[in-house]
Amino acid sequence: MEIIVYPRRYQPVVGVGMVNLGKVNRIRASGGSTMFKKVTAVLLAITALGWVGVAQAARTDIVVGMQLEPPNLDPTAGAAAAIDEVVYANVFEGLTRFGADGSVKSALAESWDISEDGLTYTFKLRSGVTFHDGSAFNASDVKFSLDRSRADNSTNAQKQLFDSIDTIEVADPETLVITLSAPNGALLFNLAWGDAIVMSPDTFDKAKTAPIGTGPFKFSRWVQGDRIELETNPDYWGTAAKLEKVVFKFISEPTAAYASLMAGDVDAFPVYPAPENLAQFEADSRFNVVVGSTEGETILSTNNKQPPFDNKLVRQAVAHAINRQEIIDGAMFGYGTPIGTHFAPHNPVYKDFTANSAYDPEKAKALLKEAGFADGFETTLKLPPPSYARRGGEIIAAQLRAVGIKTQISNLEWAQWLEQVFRGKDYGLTIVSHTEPMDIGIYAKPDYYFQYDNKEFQQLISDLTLETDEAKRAEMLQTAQGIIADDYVNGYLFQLAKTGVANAGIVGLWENSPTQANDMTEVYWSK
Amino acid sequence: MIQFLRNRRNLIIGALLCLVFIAAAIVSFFWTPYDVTTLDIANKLKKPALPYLFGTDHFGRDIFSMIMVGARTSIAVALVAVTIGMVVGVPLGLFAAANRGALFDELIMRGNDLIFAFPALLIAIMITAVFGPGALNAIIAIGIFNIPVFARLTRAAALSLWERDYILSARVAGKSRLRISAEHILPNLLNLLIVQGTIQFSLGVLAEAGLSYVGLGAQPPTPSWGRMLAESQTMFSFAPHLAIFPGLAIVLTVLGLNLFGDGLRDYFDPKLRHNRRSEAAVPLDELALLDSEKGRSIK
Amino acid sequence: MSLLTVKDLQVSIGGKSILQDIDLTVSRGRVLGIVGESGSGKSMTAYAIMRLLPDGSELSGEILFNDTDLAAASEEAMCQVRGRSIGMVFQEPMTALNPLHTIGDQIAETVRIHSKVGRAEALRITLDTLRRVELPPEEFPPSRYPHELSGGQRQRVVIAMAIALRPQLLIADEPTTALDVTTQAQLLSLLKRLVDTDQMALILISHDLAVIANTADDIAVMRNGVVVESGSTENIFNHMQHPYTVSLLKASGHVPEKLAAGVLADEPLLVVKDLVRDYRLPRKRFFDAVNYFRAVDNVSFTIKRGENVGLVGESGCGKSTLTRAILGLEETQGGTITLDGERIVAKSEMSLACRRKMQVVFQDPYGSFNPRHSVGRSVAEPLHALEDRPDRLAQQKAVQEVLERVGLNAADSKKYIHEFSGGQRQRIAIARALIIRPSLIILDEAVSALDVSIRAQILDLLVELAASDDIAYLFISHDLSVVRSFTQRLLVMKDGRIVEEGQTDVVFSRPQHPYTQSLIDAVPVVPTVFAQRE
Amino acid sequence: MIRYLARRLVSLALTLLIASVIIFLALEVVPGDPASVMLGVNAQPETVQALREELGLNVSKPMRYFNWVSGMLVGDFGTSYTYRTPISEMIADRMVISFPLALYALLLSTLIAFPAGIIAATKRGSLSDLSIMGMTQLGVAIPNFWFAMILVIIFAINLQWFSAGGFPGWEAGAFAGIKALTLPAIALALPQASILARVMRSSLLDTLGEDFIRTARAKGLSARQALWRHALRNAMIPVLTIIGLQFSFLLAGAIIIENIFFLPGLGRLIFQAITQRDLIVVESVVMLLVFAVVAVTFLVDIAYAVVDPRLRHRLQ
Repeated sequence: MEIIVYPRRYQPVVGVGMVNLGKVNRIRASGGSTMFKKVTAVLLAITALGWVGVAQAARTDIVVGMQLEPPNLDPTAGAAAAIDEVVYANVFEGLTRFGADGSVKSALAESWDISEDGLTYTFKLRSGVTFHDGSAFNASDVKFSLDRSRADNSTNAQKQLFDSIDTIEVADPETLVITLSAPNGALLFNLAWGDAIVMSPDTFDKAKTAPIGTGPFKFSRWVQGDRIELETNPDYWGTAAKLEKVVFKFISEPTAAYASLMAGDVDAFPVYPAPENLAQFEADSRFNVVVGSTEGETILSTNNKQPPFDNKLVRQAVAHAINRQEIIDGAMFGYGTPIGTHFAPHNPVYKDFTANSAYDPEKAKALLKEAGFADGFETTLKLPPPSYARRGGEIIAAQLRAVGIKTQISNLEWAQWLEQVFRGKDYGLTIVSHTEPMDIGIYAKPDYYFQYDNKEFQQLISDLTLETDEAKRAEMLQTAQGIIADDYVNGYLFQLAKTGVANAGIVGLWENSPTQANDMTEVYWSK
Repeated sequence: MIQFLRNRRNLIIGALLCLVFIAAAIVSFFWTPYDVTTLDIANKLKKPALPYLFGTDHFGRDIFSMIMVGARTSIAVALVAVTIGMVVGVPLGLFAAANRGALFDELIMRGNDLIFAFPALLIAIMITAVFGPGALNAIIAIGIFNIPVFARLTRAAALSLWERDYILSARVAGKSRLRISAEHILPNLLNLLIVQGTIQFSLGVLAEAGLSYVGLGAQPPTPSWGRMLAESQTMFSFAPHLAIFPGLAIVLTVLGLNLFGDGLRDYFDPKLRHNRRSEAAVPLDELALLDSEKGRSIK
Repeated sequence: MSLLTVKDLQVSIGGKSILQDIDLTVSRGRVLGIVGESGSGKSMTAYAIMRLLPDGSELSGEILFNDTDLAAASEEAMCQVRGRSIGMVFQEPMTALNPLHTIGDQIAETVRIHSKVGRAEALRITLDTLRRVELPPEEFPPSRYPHELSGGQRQRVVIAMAIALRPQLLIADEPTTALDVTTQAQLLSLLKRLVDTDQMALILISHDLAVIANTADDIAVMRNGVVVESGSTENIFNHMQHPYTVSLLKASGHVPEKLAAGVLADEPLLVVKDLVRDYRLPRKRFFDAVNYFRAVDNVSFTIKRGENVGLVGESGCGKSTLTRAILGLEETQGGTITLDGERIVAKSEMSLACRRKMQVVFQDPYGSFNPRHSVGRSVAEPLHALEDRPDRLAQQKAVQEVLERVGLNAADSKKYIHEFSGGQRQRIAIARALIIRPSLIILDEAVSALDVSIRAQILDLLVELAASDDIAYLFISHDLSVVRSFTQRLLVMKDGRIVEEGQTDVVFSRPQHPYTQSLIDAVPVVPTVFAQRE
Repeated sequence: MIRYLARRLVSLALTLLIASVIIFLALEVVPGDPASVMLGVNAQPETVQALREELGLNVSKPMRYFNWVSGMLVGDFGTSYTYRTPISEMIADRMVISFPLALYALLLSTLIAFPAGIIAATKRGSLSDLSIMGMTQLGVAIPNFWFAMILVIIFAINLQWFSAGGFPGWEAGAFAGIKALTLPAIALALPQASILARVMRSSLLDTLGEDFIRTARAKGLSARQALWRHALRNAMIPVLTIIGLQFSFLLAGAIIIENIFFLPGLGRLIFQAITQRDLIVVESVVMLLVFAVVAVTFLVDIAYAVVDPRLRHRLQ
């Protein structure tokens, strides 16, 4: 989903990087001799053991639970969120990166200059960066990685991120120049995606199973089907990670997730799959429940070209038939923020349109009658696997039944959902959470799976891309939110909450989910 | 009388348990304490206490009502699947036995072996991957695996009947193999088939629960015991009644059917082999037949 | 002095009385024969002595064995007695041996369970015992498995197990019933020799009066759980007291009134010519040539209209295969079968006209009827072969008529087969054969499974029917005494061939083939007047 | 022997060949494209095409079948679409969990079932027979996933004697490995043990009623001696069949249990592969499981011949 906006708050913050640089040099200086390193390591280990013996030392390892296992570990070769959740910011880094608050920060690029016309970006890269295999990092690695992702035979799932790039040139080993074919304010944002990380041309082909990056953690092993282990990278250019070992353990069954936390097999589950257990974890002093925001707008996607949903009155009736709070309570056990349009509520330009589609079954019935469906109608409700969809679907089906709309529920796997709903557009209703940040632009694509075709809206979005004035952009964005709310394109349900559970002793986990990542750089045990 | 009851203990307990669930299923067509399709989120996760006899689930639905309707689903799926197995498997077995040693017989038996060689749950998953999940596909999946069970059982039992003198008499009377199969073989297999049918029925209930548990059975809002278990298991720690009641429903139904099947077997023929699973009984019979085959060819 | 004395033995199972007031005595070196029809309690008496009664049995009375009361002995004590002091041999040699153990192990087990002898000594005794039962270890090494032996050989192994420790008493429960006559004769003489050489006592249980008469020194006649008559063999036969014993003797030697030779029309009904039936044997190795086993080897014979022909031969001689071929149920590889001028060919549809001329009665009165069909339906089944199949009412009438003819009631057609006794069932089987008025009835061991008294009745019935309906019989049997009394002409079959053919009387009085001679010699005959045995 | 083995092997190979065709055809009609699944909703169509090209999905179906089968013959199952690693390696990794788990469960099942079945058969009608048979009825009726849940709650969450699941790897030591497999093995073994105990009981009862047991008693063997020396080995024949069936069932049927205990075994691999439409993995693992079933049947047949001299002619 194309990113067409570049809001103010995603301005890169460079300062932190400067401080880090000094640290990296210091560490590198002290780590000059391998002999010395080994001795230090042994001493450290002995000290650690001593501590364990004397008093409870803070743990330096963590087991992080994830529901899905990544199919591979190359973020440039797959759309699976699980890939980024393991390697993003931990193993791989790009020129820029997202911070915990969603801001774009400097990463391998220490700083950059943007030409007046906005077409030329000159990146000053950090010096003294090495890959985990010991080879030095330089600008040609960046050029190789980006060129590979935008090549004709590229298999990068987010290839559109690089669409605006015209050429990439290496000025010197520490300077990279990117020329755009048209101005694109979102470039730095785009380069922060996991799909734009930097790999070495010597090792990129191994990234799927044995990734070699520049991040604070080195990949150590992958027991397929069970876990991935990372270990700290002593040669990291920035502030070294506090943890020595990170284990990502894959537990797909929610029950097993609960059991694993309760039994102490897993220390943290950043995206805990069963909101019904959160109250228990909250009541348990051993655990912290972290509730944050995600970029996931959960919507009742509607096939706008399939009768009777091509009738706005019907869509409006559906919208009024839905009781959002009941869905949030019933499906998410209270976690989630009601939304009235396709926009994240934590975004400053978000406008609340929930009143526009307030729960009013009587009105829904009246609207149906007006549309010529006094006796209701029957349609399909195709549900992908996540519990928000499965449970939400059952509740929505009951709510729609109350106004006379019968739904035939079919639970689909993602593969079937992609095939039938997303690609085949063979559905009436479906529930899905759109987790990409700032993705209102999808409503400007008439062939997108909900098949919304509004020329006015499409014009507005293309104007928005050209507009640079922040106030005007905010206004336009709010107009856009209004248009899709008024057209009742989809049923807007709620913003997905990020509900994580972690051992109370863990500090530094991301609260929100600006991108799908488990950045372990600053995580440590407080006790 | 007491002796009679004692000897038929399995039959009676089994029949009673089955009756309870069949009655629940039938009554659910006309009446349930609460509507199982109406959600009442405000009343969710109520502990078992009146007016909700078994409590309510995470959507505020009455679990007692859901178990009643779930009985319907379970029984219907298992019954239809077993019927498919019988309707296809029994004639195949009869036909194979009537044409023993012929190519057709060989094909049927090898086909059965082939089906048996496939891991059942995986095939069910594959079937639903192709056709989508749903009660119908669960029926097909369970039904397919019932076919070889009945085909093999029928063939093995029919083969031994074909050796009987009264079959020879019928053949001397000029009756065709088809007619003999229908007139003489099938009626004498009925007891065996009913017993096996009951046991397959109970296995069907378990299989339906298992398929629904992994999300491949009846789709919501139709209640299903297996799905009730799956949906409630994360809440087991704070709302155990959500998992206990459907679990008990499955256990008691399967128990009832098994006891009933065992009781029937004892009732029909105390000497009948007590092997629980036909998969076990049949290769054995065939083993015996292999030997008798050898014996016969030399005689 | 008597070795074993049974006094007032009473046995009940589950409250039901099985044996009442049994008194028996047997001394060393003597043979006590217990004779009785099925259900008379003779086997139960043996089990009671061995204390091997089924669960839920109650036993009272005295079983004095060497002055020890076995009835009061503990199970441990009984284990010491069984196999060491009392051996037992059972009826079914095919199932009496553990199929998974070698015969040597099974014989040696008797030895080792009772005495602490070493492996070598046990083997020595085993080999010796094998020799005693006339299974030379050179030919029958102890490493053989039971399935590698014939029925008679297996029974010898069972006897070997029972006598390995030279017990004082051997109980043999119908030891020869499942065996051919020649084998039976050999085994009986073996048992007698063992009694003589070891001065062993033997209790021989049999339903066959002839067997008992020729073997036993003393006889006890049992009926319905009671000993009705007992005494020395000589006494019993010469001064029979009890009416049951008298009737038993009469039935054993029963000779049905044969048809006068003049009734026969000299017209061939069934003509079998050069008949060959081959079975393909499984190949031993993949590239071996296919081997065949010739079950019926160039058999030719003729049955004339109304004639009563016997076919005798021991098990495995091919008589069953021949029967099936005649019935059109068996493919043949050569030769022809012609019934009343029409060829019988298996697999192709035999004409209905031909079908209706031939019927069959099988041996097993229990397996001959579909238990789920009413008697009427079973009896009416052959009507299927009629071109002009009568309607329901006519069928019903025909069934009732034919039932009455075989001595049953018309009302019996509504009943089910389990409501009838073995003899009645055999009558129903005959009724089924009669209903389409066939010209030929094949009697495949039709009276072999019946008690002697019932057998006599059935034979009479058959003769009477043959006379009135002009039916020819092919009477197949392994029991020569029955064949002798029933048939006019005799075919002797061995290894798939007819080795002798002729008038029954002639064959019996002047057998030509040595095999026929050995068969006839082996048949135990009930003496009409019992002469003092030496 | 060679002839018998050769005939059996030919029929085994034929079964596998037909199975491979069925599996391939069945999976070819499964909707869903691995490339689309991998690339997600944002991917451009040409990117999906490029990936399909890279994965070899554009090769014609007969060719792909041929490549798959001919590869398998030399032990090369191909490369997973999603993991991009050789499938043979993945299977090997998963086998070291699934195989020991199945074996462990089978061992438990046998250890429970044998004594239970023997006691029930020898004390037929007694209270211990009744209670053992009652337990087995219950054991058969309890869905193993439900039982697994209860085991986790009691032994992992409340008592914390075992982990709730997961597998530390054999390099963590045999004890740790066995401990991790204990709860899943118990969950798997319970219904199997119940079935086995019932078969054991009925088979033993049948055997105890055989004539040769009577003969043995007449030789002077006590009831107990007759049981151990004569009945048990004869009763083993049907039990062997069941054990064979159970092993293949346990190997293939552990999908749900492996999910509950998040064990990285074959069942979980195949479940995952189906959802990701990694069809070549699904095909290969199903093929392997079919092979396991057929091979176990074959071995059971040979075991018969070892146990039963009447069938030894097959091997001679």
